Amino acid sequence: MSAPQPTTLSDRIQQIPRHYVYLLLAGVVVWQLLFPIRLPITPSVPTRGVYQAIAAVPDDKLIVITTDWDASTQAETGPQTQSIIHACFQNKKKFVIMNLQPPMGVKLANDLAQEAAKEYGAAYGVDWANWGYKYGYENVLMALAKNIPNAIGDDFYGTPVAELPIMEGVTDIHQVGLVVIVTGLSAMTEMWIGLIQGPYKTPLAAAYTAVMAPIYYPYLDSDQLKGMLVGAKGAAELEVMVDRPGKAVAIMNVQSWAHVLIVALILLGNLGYLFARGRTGGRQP
Amino acid sequence: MSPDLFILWAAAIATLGIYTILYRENPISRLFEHIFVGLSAGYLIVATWALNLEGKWWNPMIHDRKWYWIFAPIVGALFYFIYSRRLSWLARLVMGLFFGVGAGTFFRQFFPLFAPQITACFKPLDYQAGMGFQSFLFEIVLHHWIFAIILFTVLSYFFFSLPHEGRFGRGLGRSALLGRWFLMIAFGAMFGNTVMARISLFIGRMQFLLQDWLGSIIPWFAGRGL
Amino acid sequence: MGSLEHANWFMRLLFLSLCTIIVASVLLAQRGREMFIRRIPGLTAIEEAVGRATEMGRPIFFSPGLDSINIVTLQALAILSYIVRLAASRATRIIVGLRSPTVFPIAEESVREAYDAAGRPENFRPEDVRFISDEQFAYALGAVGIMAREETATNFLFGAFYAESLILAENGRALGALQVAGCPEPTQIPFLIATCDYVVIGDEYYAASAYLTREPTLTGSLVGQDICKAIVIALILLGVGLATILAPDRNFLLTWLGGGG
Amino acid sequence: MWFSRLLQRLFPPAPTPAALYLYLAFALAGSIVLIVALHRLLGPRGRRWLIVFVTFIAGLFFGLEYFYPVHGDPEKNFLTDWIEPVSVMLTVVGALTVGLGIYSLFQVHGRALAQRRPGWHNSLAFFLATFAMLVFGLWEHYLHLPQPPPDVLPWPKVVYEILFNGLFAPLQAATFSLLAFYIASAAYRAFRVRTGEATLMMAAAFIVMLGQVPFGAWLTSFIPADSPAAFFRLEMLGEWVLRWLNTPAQRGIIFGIAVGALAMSLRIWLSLERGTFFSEQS
Repeated sequence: MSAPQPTTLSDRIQQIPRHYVYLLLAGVVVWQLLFPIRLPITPSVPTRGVYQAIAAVPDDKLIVITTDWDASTQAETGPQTQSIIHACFQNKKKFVIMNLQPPMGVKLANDLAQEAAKEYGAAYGVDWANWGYKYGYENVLMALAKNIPNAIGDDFYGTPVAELPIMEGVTDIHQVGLVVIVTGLSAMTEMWIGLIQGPYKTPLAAAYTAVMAPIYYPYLDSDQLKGMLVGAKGAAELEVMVDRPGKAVAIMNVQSWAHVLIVALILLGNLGYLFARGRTGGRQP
Repeated sequence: MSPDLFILWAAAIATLGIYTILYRENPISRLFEHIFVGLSAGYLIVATWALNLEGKWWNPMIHDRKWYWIFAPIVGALFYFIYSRRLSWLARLVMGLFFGVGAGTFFRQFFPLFAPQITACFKPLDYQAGMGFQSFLFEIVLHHWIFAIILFTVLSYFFFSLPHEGRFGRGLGRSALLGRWFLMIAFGAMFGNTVMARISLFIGRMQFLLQDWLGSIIPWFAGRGL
Repeated sequence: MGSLEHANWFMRLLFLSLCTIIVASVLLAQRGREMFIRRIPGLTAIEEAVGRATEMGRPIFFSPGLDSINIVTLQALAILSYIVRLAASRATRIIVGLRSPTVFPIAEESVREAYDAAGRPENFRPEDVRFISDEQFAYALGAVGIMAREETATNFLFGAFYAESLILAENGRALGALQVAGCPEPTQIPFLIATCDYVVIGDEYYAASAYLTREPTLTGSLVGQDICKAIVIALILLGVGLATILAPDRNFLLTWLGGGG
Repeated sequence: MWFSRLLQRLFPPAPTPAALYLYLAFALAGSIVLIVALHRLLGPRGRRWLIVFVTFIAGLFFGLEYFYPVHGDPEKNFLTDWIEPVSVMLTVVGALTVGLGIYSLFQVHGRALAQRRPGWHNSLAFFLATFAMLVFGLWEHYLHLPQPPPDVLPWPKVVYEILFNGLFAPLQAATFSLLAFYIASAAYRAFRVRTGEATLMMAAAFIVMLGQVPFGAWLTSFIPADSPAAFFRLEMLGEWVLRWLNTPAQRGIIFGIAVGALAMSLRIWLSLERGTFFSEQS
């Protein structure tokens, strides 16, 4: 239903036509995609938890990154995995990639790890390895806890993992210093907590899509998760911490600006409303 | 022959065509609306056959020779009697069947849907052994007490057969008013929580338009904004 | 007893008592017991909204949501049936846009029925009950197209809506229609509040047919629902009390309801 | 599974393809005879009772399977094995209504085209899109391409790819992304301090919105993260609002809905929803 034609300034900023709002939003997004002006990114407590958990792993222990994601959540989980890998390399921690579901995840993560390894001059099989996709959910975890070389068998390239230098002295879950779950699937966390973190007290950290993250805050409170990356925001924060601002930072930067715009519009509308109300003595004009 | 270039251009034009509706409903958006509705109608038929009927009905009936599957389409055909005044009661018969299924399905879902929601409300309200004052304040008061207060005031808002005046009613009325306020807070929170997801969708589309499509014409765009 | 795949004895007992209470209050109401219902503003507005379309001589658009045949949709069709009767008696045209093919014949049949009940069977136009698309966003665009091309004066959105709710309601608003919406699930309510003139929230949605028709069966059912809600509240109070005084693994109510473990 | 054994016993599969068609013809003829007989024999009262009865039985079947005592491992009762085949049967029955929906679309657009109503070319576009997707969709389905697909795709597959990935999917994504604009303008318009309720809504939306982006976290980053006041950092406050203010309110709504839907289900099941569905039965 059409409002009366605005005349005063306070009316005008109360009734910005919707087309202007649309144009402003599109303008901000395009502008920030093409010529980004970085707004500050401050790592949140859950994100710092992930970084600290990685840094705290003793040098003789392995970090296991399970990359249970595929193309459908890649926008969030891809940058998450990438920055976690950077955090491992920078802290000179040995890590392995594996996954339980979907098979694609371990391939996508392998590409990311290879790219990063080149940068740090790290060698496959020595500084990092890829255990590959392992079918069997709970059964894999239970077997892994007791005897890793047996449970894993061959790596991503078909080499028996026992022959990799990185696996020297690695027999069971006690040589694993941290498990990082990167996933867009529910139930993975419950499985790791129930079968690994609970019985063996192996530290656990996780990275989730923004949609599923809220379910897992309680695990953070109870310290069952040392840290957590929440969607693209968590990925962006970790990218900043490892000094590799990438895709997630770019997206979160646009998000920040879009949110600033919406907040500013709301404030403007209210300002106009309050001015107009002051003028008419508290009554709605 | 690779379809990639056609896909790129078709997708870009379709996206821009839809965005014209932001100005107002117009001949271009109307054309794409009809194409979209048409494609989805065609796809509905294909999917109904290829993902549903072929495997669940046709193959068992013809290849496994389970001839009793013929009864399913006969029952389904009763729906078509809505177009006849005299025979429409047969359509109502099969509709009645689906009404019953709808009700029965809800009976089945009642506990799986709601029991976990009920048990998730069972949160202790007292001082737990071994917690300091600070964690009592944060974990119990700011979390569990507030949770309980909001839950009960909101529930009181949804009583319809009790008046909000009179001796008992005034108390209920106040609680219901408080419940309404809490509802508004929750709605605001849900609104705020959705903004980011919706902006993401648009960022995704703009990345496609700027980098993939414009970038294929003017390489400069392909290198911008990651 | 930790599973929810089938009911346990406690659930059977609880379910049976809830059903008995509702059916009993329906029967009591049918015997003529007077029942009180408080005012629900969003539902009172329905008549005003139909009136607006009549005055302007323009049609009404109604969407029963996106779900296939389930309880939410059946309630939407019940509200539709009431609105059609109201509109038919004032010779106002109403267009229904559907997403589920299975709901389509049922909607068509109940609209025809409502025209009959209003004594205007000749005004029923079969092409005004339209299947639009089963694809969520094609449906949204198609529905917006109908609002724009038919210049609807009033839009009713009652049923299960998802992300597309804002596409429907924001465009309807921009086109100048009066909008009344109702959705039981809370997730889309904030957007409907921001874009519609009246919104029916949560349980009010299921109170609608009783409130509108004042049929004794339905008002009785509403009173029964209130008693059931009181039982649910009592159950939660008991659960919270037990959680406060007992250790979680000894909270028997938790176990009875399939939780814990 | 004794259910399928029973079906085999009652309705044995046809022994040969030729016999199959004979069986089908008999079943079809028998059903038609049954329907005609029902139509002739039942008066208005009888028809009404039959509908009420069918509704009741359908609801009872699905409800009883959940509530009837179960035994064994996996747990089941005398109805459990029927649930899956009956559900499949109902899916097939329901799928038949697609024809009605398509008929409705063709009717509206066919009329616009035949009468050259304004915008008839849109209806033409509708028909072209429908038939293109139908033809190439089915064609693609019956090509049975190997996995992974060959480097050179057959042309019907190429057309299908363009229709699906070049038009259908982008139209879907573009329409979905319109929501970014609508949510921005709805926020601007609705969040005014006009009433107490609107103010509360706005405050909650503000906190949650800002708590989610780095900019919001930066605004309150001066509060030390390990002090008790860290609660007031926007990202913490936002999470608290979502988890401890939003969740209980949503639960309150959901419990109301649960009972409301239960009452509606009962009324539908027992055909008590008078004055709504098909009351004026002829």
